[in-house]
Amino acid sequence: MEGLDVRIGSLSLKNPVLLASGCVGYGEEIGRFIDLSAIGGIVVKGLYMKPRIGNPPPRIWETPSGMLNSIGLSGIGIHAFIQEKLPLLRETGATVIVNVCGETENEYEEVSRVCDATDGIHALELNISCPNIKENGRCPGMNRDATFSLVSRIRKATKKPLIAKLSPNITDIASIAQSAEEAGADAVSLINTLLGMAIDIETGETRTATGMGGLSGPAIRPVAVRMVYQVARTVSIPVIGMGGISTWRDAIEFFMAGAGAIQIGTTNFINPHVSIEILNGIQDYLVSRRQKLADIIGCCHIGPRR
Amino acid sequence: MEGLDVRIGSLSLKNPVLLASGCVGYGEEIGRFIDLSAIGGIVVKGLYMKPRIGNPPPRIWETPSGMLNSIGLSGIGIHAFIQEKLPLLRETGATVIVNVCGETENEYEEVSRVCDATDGIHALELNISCPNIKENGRCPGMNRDATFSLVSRIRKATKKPLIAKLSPNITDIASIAQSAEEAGADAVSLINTLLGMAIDIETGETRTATGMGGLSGPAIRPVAVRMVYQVARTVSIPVIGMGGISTWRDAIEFFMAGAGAIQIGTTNFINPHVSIEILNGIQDYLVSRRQKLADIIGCCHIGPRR
Amino acid sequence: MAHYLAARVISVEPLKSYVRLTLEAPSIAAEMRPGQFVMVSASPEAFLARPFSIAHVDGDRISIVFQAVGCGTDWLVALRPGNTTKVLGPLGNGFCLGDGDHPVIVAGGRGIAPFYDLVRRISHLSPVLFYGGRTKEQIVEPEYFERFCDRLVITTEDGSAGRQGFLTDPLADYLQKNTPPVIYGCGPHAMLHRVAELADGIRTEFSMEARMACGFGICIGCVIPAGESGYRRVCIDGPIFGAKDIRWKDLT
Amino acid sequence: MAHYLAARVISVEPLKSYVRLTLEAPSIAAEMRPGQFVMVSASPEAFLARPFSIAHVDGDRISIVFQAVGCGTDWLVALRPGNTTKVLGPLGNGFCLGDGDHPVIVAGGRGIAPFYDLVRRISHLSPVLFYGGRTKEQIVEPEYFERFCDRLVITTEDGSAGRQGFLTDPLADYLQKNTPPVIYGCGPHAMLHRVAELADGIRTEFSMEARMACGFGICIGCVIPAGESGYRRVCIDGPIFGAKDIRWKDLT
Ligand SMILES: Cc1cc2nc3c(=O)[nH]c(=O)nc-3n(C[C@H](O)[C@H](O)[C@H](O)COP(=O)(O)OP(=O)(O)OC[C@H]3O[C@@H](n4cnc5c(N)ncnc54)[C@H](O)[C@@H]3O)c2cc1C
Ligand SMILES: Cc1cc2nc3c(=O)[nH]c(=O)nc-3n(C[C@H](O)[C@H](O)[C@H](O)COP(=O)(O)OP(=O)(O)OC[C@H]3O[C@@H](n4cnc5c(N)ncnc54)[C@H](O)[C@@H]3O)c2cc1C
Ligand SMILES: Cc1cc2nc3c(=O)[nH]c(=O)nc-3n(C[C@H](O)[C@H](O)[C@H](O)COP(=O)(O)O)c2cc1C
Ligand SMILES: Cc1cc2nc3c(=O)[nH]c(=O)nc-3n(C[C@H](O)[C@H](O)[C@H](O)COP(=O)(O)O)c2cc1C
Ligand code: FES
Ligand code: FES
Repeated sequence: MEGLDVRIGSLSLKNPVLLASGCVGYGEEIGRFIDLSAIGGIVVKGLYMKPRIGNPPPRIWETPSGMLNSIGLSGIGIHAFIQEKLPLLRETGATVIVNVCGETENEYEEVSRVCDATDGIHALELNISCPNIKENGRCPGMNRDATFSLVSRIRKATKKPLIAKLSPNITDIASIAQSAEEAGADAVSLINTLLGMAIDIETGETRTATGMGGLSGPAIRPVAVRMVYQVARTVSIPVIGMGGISTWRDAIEFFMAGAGAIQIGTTNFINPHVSIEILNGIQDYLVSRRQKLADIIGCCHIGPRR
Repeated sequence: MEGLDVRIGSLSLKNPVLLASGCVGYGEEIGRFIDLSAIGGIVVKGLYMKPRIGNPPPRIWETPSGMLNSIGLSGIGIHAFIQEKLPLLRETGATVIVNVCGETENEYEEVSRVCDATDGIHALELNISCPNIKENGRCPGMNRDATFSLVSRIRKATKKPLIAKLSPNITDIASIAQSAEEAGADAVSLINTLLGMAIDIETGETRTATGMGGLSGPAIRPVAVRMVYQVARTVSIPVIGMGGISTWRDAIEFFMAGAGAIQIGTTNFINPHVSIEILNGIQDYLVSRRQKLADIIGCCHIGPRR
Repeated sequence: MAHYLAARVISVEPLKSYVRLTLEAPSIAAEMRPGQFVMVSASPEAFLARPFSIAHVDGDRISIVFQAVGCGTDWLVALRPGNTTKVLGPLGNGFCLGDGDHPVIVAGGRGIAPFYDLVRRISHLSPVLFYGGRTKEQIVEPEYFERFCDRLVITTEDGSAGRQGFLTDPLADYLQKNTPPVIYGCGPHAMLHRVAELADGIRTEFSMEARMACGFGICIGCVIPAGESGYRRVCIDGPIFGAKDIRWKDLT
Repeated sequence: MAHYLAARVISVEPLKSYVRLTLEAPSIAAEMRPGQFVMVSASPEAFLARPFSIAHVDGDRISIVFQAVGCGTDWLVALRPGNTTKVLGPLGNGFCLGDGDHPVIVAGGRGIAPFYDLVRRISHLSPVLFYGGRTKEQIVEPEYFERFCDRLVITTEDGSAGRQGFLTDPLADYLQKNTPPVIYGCGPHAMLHRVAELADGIRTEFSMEARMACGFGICIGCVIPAGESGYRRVCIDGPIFGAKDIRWKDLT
């Protein structure tokens, strides 16, 4: 279908449906269910320089209409990714976005430089928002200055499209988005998981080994839609929305709130075909209303029209 | 049952189960279903000096395992409450807590002084966190200084137990709780609703007339448990926990996270008897484990015990 | 007094465009007045309960007649005898039963629901029922209503049953020649608004709708613009309102 | 290849402490190997799907044998023929079928599930099954297993069926006198750990459990400590592991 393509900086996505980081590994397993070249792109699991074993189990817990995870950015490291996984991904024809992580600004920059130098990596999503790291769940994305400083530095390290992925665990997400824009990000993506916790009342143990975990799934969707709305009214770069999208209807809500593209995370766990189903649903909706994607982005209206 | 009583400043609650503000009106209608003297207390709907008609409809929308509301602190005003509703409430023998609101610090203070001077109002819960007011959902509870200044002022206006009700729409809830404690609050209660939004994809209209609304119900429980945990580790005054409690098991989670008492909100809408059922469940749990409430408060443990 | 109970499903019957769900709910059946409603816990997927007018009462049983329009009602349709569902009720003020002859009843589509019980109870007053739908699929069980009414005027927009057009047309004719003691109404708000204009001076008892969270007055979510200014709760101040209490222009 | 489909419920049968759910899932039935599992979408209330070993395959049908322990399994018990539920599978590596005689199978409680299909497929090798439970209510269909096994040793903790005690006692005796080509195991991790100690040198194929979100490798949520260091995903690197690959002391 025409009119579904989306621009993120110099990158053109063939459609606005992306797979969210951490919810589709490096594409291998999900690629057995869907044609990765049919969707807008895949954001691979967060990568540091080195491999990381991640947090001890238990790592997941189901919650009402959602789940907590404490995977802890387990991953194979950027070099192993490029050697072992990227070739397979390139064969599928997928648009590949690397979710860039770092324990220090230096590490973020190193990973970014490697990505910048590697063919077949189309864009970088800077994970300034992973809530599972130490320090009571803190991350650079909780602070305007830290965001500005990190994004500016990475902006200098790569010419590839740069997306800043924002944390929802903050008072004013629009101001963080603004910092990212001022620092040169080509787009912002949101939301990462909400910090949450659950406790086993038989033992008193937290349900994830690290105590806190990241809450995702439909439970958080109203918060995500609200934040996308607030950010889209504030910045002029594209906004990539996510958080609890499980049907094409949910996707339309995000577009109306102001998202130019969306990512599907947790729902892939339950239905590996869901991203394709959502893409088809978006197309049918637009066709039936004779609209283009651009017509509905940000079209929402506060309260009933009289 | 013994060992269930809870102290909040000079006030002794007979048990730790309270009804949350905005979810039980002024007690009249819920009082037809349950004996209000059997539970720890009732926090009435937020009150300003003057009556307020509240926001236009639609005011509510269902979300996955939760709901959005945009009631807009509709209410009869503190004087009408005292004349028309309080006498009935006093007859029931309920412990009555007024949720104090204000558009300005002055108004908060005025309402507090009236409460202070009125017999039958046992404590004040200062609503520094209502997210439905204008300004993009902002409230005093989003800022340390505003919290300190408001709580200090109200502290001078009343000798009655003073509870500060915190907003979850912030980066660091523990630091806000700390400000409230430093300013003299006898307890903190949390969480108020998360800011959320939903959009009708047929019309583009937001599902509540004001655009944003407050998200409550089981969907937000993991966020609430996490915040109670963070706050309880930081302050030494009692923490009153709430957010999506729908069974006694949920209540135990909050106690283990560090809450000394709990409030039941949205679940009253679905089952008007639920607060009594939860109270009974807590009692049975403690009896079966031969524990007192105090034994489990804050007993949770990060990750599996080895 | 309202009761909250786990009600056993007795039957689920298709009624053209609608479905009748019959539940065993003795305490609700015993106390219910026409025009009152129940909150039915729709499904684990639907978080809040859903409001439905009580249509029939028969011994220990109550029925609701509803249209499947979303996840909650879809789930109700899939219930089977032996399942249970939570029910809260009876709720709301209910109709005031007058004593004048030939009261008029105006029902649009699924707005027929509360009148099943009403016509039975006021049949001695020889009510006149104006019953409209889009097609004949929305006109359910006319024979039932004929039994209890003096006259039954049916309209459909496509003419597939009764007179073609809106029910407000024959109603307008009728009101030119007759002055009923009261007009009972239930249906889309736009229809009720038009009936309110026609009613002019006649006492009205309209059943209003709003999205509800609790159904018994504690959430203040179900308000409609009513009175001089401000709002009233449909669930407890209503659902039955006099037309002149509603600020129709402010209704969304 | 794994398939995701809406499977029709054929039957739900109580099996003492457990329940057998039979589903029509042709593509899964056609490709499944013993030891593989399916993710079953449990209910609208349970957000994630739940993993269950595939017990039987029969034509187009698969069965799972499970214990009701929470909201998801409770919902599965309440399913009725004609309902449908989403199923994803077959998943996981499955058992390696060896070719030596008298392979040993060790099943604790509901750990019997994956062996329904295995014993049928390796009956020509005359397997020896050690089957333990807390009470006789946990020992289901011994006659079925007798048909396919050379020997069936049953133990219960309360002595209500077979020998009283833990199944590791007769197993220890057996392994003193025999050296089977392989030990297949499924059951509580504590039991498997003990079996691992007894196995010493014998090849093992243990079916491990972990909480799962996806069941096919993409969430990295279902890890257990395995190998020299680090973790392995139970759903895709397993669920069948050699005992010596597991770091038993790090298992929680
Ligand atoms: C007092 C009262 C009595 C009612 N009696 C009947 C009855 O006898 N028969 C009947 O078929 N329906 C009746 N309704 C409407 C019924 O409550 C809704 O159709 C039902 O809640 C829809 O639930 P759902 O989960 O299937 O739809 P949802 O998925 O929740 O929504 C589907 C559509 O229905 C609308 N809707 C949701 N809730 C309501 C509501 N409370 N009122 C109006 N529209 C709503 C939504 O905005 C949406 O457009 C009554 C409503 C009220 C307030
Ligand atoms: C590969 C694999 C195969 C399995 N095969 C079977 C089988 O054939 N028969 C059977 O009865 N069960 C089997 N299980 C366990 C089964 O998945 C759980 O009993 C089920 O998920 C519980 O769901 P629930 O919603 O009823 O319980 P919940 O309400 O989710 O939880 C109830 C209790 O079960 C525990 N639990 C939840 N999920 C799992 C899990 N994935 N593994 C272990 N414990 C869990 C919880 O910690 C909790 O204590 C298998 C698990 C795995 C990983
Ligand atoms: C198991 C899991 C792992 C995740 N890992 C990452 C990650 O590595 N990097 C990242 O930026 N976001 C990660 N996320 C967040 C998701 O990309 C997404 O922002 C979030 O889950 C909200 O979307 P959803 O509700 O559709 O899942 C992870 C989420 C889950 C559930
Ligand atoms: C309809 C509604 C109205 C509310 N009104 C108030 C209010 O007036 N004052 C207040 O402090 N909190 C108010 N709240 C917030 C609740 O007291 C509670 O903090 C929140 O809903 C989380 O708890 P729950 O998930 O148990 O409902 C309201 C919540 C709801 C759902
Ligand atoms: S539905 Fe809650 S007040 Fe009417
Ligand atoms: S359950 Fe998701 S990786 Fe195993």
